[in-house]
Amino acid sequence: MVDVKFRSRVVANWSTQTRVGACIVGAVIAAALIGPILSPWDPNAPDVLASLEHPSFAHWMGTDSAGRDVLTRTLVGTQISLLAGVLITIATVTIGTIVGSLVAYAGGWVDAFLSRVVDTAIAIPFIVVVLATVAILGVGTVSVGLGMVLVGWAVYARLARAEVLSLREHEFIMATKSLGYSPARILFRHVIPNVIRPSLTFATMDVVAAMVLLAAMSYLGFGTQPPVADLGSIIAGGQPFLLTAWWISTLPAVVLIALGVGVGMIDDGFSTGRKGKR
Amino acid sequence: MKFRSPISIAAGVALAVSLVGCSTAGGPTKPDASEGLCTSTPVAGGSITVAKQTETLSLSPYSTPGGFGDTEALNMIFETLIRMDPTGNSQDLVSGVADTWSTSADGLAYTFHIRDGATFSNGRHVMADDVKYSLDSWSDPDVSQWASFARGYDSTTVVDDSTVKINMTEPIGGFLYSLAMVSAGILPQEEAKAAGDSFFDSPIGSGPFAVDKWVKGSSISFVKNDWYWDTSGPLLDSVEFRFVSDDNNRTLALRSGDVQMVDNVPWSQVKTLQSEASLTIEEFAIPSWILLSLNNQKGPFADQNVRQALSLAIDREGVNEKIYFGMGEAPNSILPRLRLDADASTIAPTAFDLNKAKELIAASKYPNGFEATLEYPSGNAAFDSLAVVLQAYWAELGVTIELLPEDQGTLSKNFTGGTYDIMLPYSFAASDVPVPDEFAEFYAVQGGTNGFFTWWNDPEIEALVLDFTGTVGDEERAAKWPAIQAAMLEAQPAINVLNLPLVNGHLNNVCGFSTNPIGQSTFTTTWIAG
Amino acid sequence: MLTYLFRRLLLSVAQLLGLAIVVFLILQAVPGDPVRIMLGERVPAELVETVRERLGLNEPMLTQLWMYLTRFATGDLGDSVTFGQSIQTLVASRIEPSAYLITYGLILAIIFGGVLGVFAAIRSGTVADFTIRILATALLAMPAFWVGLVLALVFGIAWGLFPVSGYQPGLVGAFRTLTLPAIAIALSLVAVVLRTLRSSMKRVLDSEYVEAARARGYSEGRVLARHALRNAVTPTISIVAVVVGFLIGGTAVIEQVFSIPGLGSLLVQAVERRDYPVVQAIALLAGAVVIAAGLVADLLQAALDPRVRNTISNG
Amino acid sequence: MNEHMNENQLLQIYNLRIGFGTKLNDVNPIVHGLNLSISRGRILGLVGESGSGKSLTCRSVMRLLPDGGHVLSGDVIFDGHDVLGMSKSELLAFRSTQVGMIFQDPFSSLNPTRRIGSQMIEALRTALSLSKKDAQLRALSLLEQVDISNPSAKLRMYPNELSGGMRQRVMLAIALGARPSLLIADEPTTALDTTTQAQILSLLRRVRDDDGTSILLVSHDFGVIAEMCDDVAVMYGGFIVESGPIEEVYLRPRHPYTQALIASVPTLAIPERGYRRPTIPGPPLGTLPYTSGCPFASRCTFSRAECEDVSMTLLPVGPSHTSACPFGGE
Repeated sequence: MVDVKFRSRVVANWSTQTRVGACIVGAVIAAALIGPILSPWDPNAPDVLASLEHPSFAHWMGTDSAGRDVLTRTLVGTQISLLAGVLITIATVTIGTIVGSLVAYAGGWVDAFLSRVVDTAIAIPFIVVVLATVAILGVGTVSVGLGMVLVGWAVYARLARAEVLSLREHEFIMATKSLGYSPARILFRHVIPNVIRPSLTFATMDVVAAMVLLAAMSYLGFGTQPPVADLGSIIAGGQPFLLTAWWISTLPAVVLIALGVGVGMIDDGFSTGRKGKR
Repeated sequence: MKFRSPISIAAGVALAVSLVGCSTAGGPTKPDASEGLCTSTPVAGGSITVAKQTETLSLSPYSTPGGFGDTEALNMIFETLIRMDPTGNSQDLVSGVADTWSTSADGLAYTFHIRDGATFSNGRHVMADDVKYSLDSWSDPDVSQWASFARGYDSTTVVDDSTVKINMTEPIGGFLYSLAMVSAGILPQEEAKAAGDSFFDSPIGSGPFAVDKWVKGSSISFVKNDWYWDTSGPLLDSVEFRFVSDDNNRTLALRSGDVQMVDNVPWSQVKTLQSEASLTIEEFAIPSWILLSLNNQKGPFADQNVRQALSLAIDREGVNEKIYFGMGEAPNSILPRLRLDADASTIAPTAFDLNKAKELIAASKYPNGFEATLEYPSGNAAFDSLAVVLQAYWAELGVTIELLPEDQGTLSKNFTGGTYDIMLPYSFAASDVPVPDEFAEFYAVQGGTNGFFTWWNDPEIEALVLDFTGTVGDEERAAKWPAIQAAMLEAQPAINVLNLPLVNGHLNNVCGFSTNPIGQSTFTTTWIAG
Repeated sequence: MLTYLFRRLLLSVAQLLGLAIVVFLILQAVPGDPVRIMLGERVPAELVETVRERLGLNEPMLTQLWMYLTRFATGDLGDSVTFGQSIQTLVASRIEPSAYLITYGLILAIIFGGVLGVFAAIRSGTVADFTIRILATALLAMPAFWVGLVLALVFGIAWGLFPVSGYQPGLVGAFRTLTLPAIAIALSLVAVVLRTLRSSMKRVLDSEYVEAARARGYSEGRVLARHALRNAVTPTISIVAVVVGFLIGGTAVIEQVFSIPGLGSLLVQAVERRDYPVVQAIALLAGAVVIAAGLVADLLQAALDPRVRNTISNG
Repeated sequence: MNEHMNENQLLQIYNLRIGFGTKLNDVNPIVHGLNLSISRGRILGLVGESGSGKSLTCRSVMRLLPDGGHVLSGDVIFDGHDVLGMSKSELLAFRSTQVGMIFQDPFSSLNPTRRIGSQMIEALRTALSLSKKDAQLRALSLLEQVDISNPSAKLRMYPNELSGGMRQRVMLAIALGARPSLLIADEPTTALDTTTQAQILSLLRRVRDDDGTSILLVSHDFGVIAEMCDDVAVMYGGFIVESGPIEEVYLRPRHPYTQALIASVPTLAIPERGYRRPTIPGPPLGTLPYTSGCPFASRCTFSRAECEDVSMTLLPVGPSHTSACPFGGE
């Protein structure tokens, strides 16, 4: 009789992983949306006499240096962070994909020239652009986000271009051409939907990356737009107090990590699922 | 539920277990080890590394883009004719390169005698020609960005090798204090001329220390000037400044023993560090304050009632207690604590009086309040809190504030360009001299800095200030100043939110550390115990 | 191959020129006055004007652009307005820490990301694979300045293994002072390397030539090392090349946390001080490194994969 | 094991069950109690449509089941040795010297980043512990053996510089490197054009004729099988439904599935007007897990109620000819 060996494979069902990931992200979003409504505290109203209070029954996660309730601020910050992360990513993916597809589809000297432009854009250190938008438009999530979009699109353009080049000779594109479709129709109805797929795999993780980058910029003093704050700003704002009032940065950091893990799980599930279908 | 061990929980999310060992917070009563260690006789030798918040960018006394980081390093290297008291015990002037000096009765001439022992770190004696060269450079606007502080300086006459006479175009009351600023430090003429611009890469001065190694961006180290005239100090063989701009990192470096001393202990960590048995936290009273600038060109702030109301509506005690952890002090001036100031019993510190503030607003041209922006440096933890708190206080007056944190470049442009409404222009504001002359002129005298960019204009007070700054005798000056102090406080062109000290921390075995009255560390009496 | 290299180099020069102009234009749009920042607020406006005049900052924009381009062309970077030293000295003094930091961080990321990525690919679908990937994403989501501080607390304070701040030049000093910051950088990069390598490795492990290699009786180690890994690394190389560019300047946060005098923190300082020539110099340097990294990555891929070589010599 | 031993048989597979799954209690059986044997010097064809378990069966001989695949029970005896019980090192030696294998897609079965020569030499040195130089000489002669012209130039080439037929020859050359007694060819010509296909097949036959190598040829194309093989086993749904000498099976197919397969082989004759090549009706294979009875019943033109109870054991229907259909395709 043959002895049958099994590797321990607890997690093989990818859809389960996606589901767990979605649950984490969903729970965070739900808390972010509902929490502030239920909270008795105003996330932005300072109370200097109640600053840096330890977690207590009244303030579950304590108060920050201006006496604001950390939990409520974190929940509101989560809304802003998610919104910012998603918007930034959508903008970069959209711009990048359209430019990249157009460039590749046009071909010839347009491609040759614009590809170099894309390469040059990738070579500009992102921090220069972000610092410039901050200096021009003022400190805040919007400026940092705009700077990130101005830099980020180029990577997606490169990705889309490569994808279109490999698609251009594909039979179904040839077929649409032979049907006499207009180039715009072929591009937007047939090419881009196919191109955007690999970009989306990157994009899901980019939502988290964008939120973390926002946090880094807040640490350098460019991200905070008072009175409301995104997660990163709260973490950065609490960093000077990390040694004395740990609770300010801890919760937003945990939320950010939870979102990262959740999105990562969804992403993994997606990419595996897609691969399976091929 | 209360947590007792803040550090271990701070990192607890990631690595709680490994951190338990580092939470060394002592018991309820902390034995004052430093006193025990430092009571013995000072010993010479040893070295010390200090983590400094501000980087040294330049070692030229005439160009100090690095601000305090530059002047403090320069103060180690160069010595001025007369000095601000290096012990910080008084706001008086003491001898330096010159051991004796005299002022002519009309205030138009000063005579200095160069002390016999005054020697540059290369062993060459300080000559009158060196003094003349240095002061001429200092006062030349093409050479020195500090030339405007040499107002009234006409020329230096070399009387003999060890005597110089400074000739003035007009009497200037604070001139001796200007001479004590490090930008008027004495350079060796020949060496400086021979080396040209490169002289300032490794300058030679007659101060207590000489540059040993300058790793730009990272650290600068000094060795004792063996030729220094004062045989009682310095005691240390060498001092290293390490530039550590991150607040947490600076205190971590101290706690890990990487450095023996840090400057500018972050307010929020003072109490924690005080409770560490191995550390000593010291406060130094320096002319530093939270400068809140009001743009008097703009509608509401042209109204004195509004300006006073804004100041009265600030609960300074609350701000001090909760944001500055009790380290600050409510001011009785729009300027920081300075020499000749009237004390609190003569001029009362501004009290928190919301009702009076509301009355003032009601009596102003803006009884229903107004909208304004508050600009402040981004990335400063205390200011982040202060700004939202001010916003809340002023909301009580019907004033709606929009908060605009900004980077230094934007802040500077809006400040000097006069486009702001209300601004906290500096993370750290301090007077360059311990006397009121500098900022009294900035605010009250037209031209130059436009009322220190408040565009405030009060001819009466201007006349008083000009009279004061033109007065040479100490007693006369002391008689004139308090009235100006009171008048400026009432006019309130700008607001002093709090006077702040300089807070340093060091290991218990670092003894005899002091700063001069404007907060520059002097290491001449510092020694290492045990 | 040589013509390809030549063409790439020529293109790189054009790209750098474009980069120089773009950066110049971006900075022109930024408000703020370097002279005022350098001199401080306590000097009269007339002096500020004089200095502006002397530095040529009052010239029209195109003249300034021309001056700036010709200066760069001759290799003279000029003087920094606000740091009081020549840009050459200033930037040169900050290259070493940054170069060591980025290299060290990348090496750590590649080693850990590589080993874990391959391991996860081999054990794909297992608990180990799952744990590794979740951990990596969690690390990715941790802000570096926060991780840095925790590292400093643990390794610097609690265990006293490494200094928590500052930089010592030279290899030994750099190793001592840069270990913690390099770990902080590597932690966020590990996820990138790991995910890319894992997915390409998985694809390669599923391929027929790996099966064929196994069918020939090669040991599993040989199959991995000689047949799978080499084919799986190409996408990772491209990603690493992009990351290198991101890191220059992107290390600003870590340099700040650990007080390392690198290019990133200099760049942030220079922008705050509106010191355009310094910003331009660093931006161009970073751009040049990105372009060079791209070139090296392409050449490396060509060396590893004959198929890439074909497209290069044909394209 | 010894009860199975048969000196004439090179490879014997007894009651092999293969399943897919990730957990012990959740394994989906794919191959059900399969018996198969290959005599020395003979070519056995394994035919069936995709998903019938052909590839799993021949991979189980090499113990190269893909992730999640498990041998649930059964024995694989090669030349008297129990393959499934081999230690790791025995297994590696077995793979490198006893069996050679070539794959369906010559475009992807050679490592694209290494030269032909280096790949061949690596294989030869692993199998035969040759010196580098000897391995190179052997590689040259192997390439000649598989009709590759200018072999020394080919050794320096990368796979992407060769045509598909060339690559398959190289694969074959590598597989023959250690003169294995069994060659497993898993759909070796599917990806090639007809002319190249014929060349590769004749090469395979020559290998058997010259070296006496047994060949297990897997294909979905009965035409190829009929042309090449001495014996044939027809697989459907994880079962062998019919087996026997090729002339027996081809000329007198007894299982309805075999009949349908043979009917679908194209012929060179020009079809009459209105002729439609017969296709196998019903749902494709593998959409439902196997429960009981004949798996082909739902697609079988002769299906009847009793098909539900068929045990799928092979019943003798002629000389060495067995079929799992008790109704004989009527």
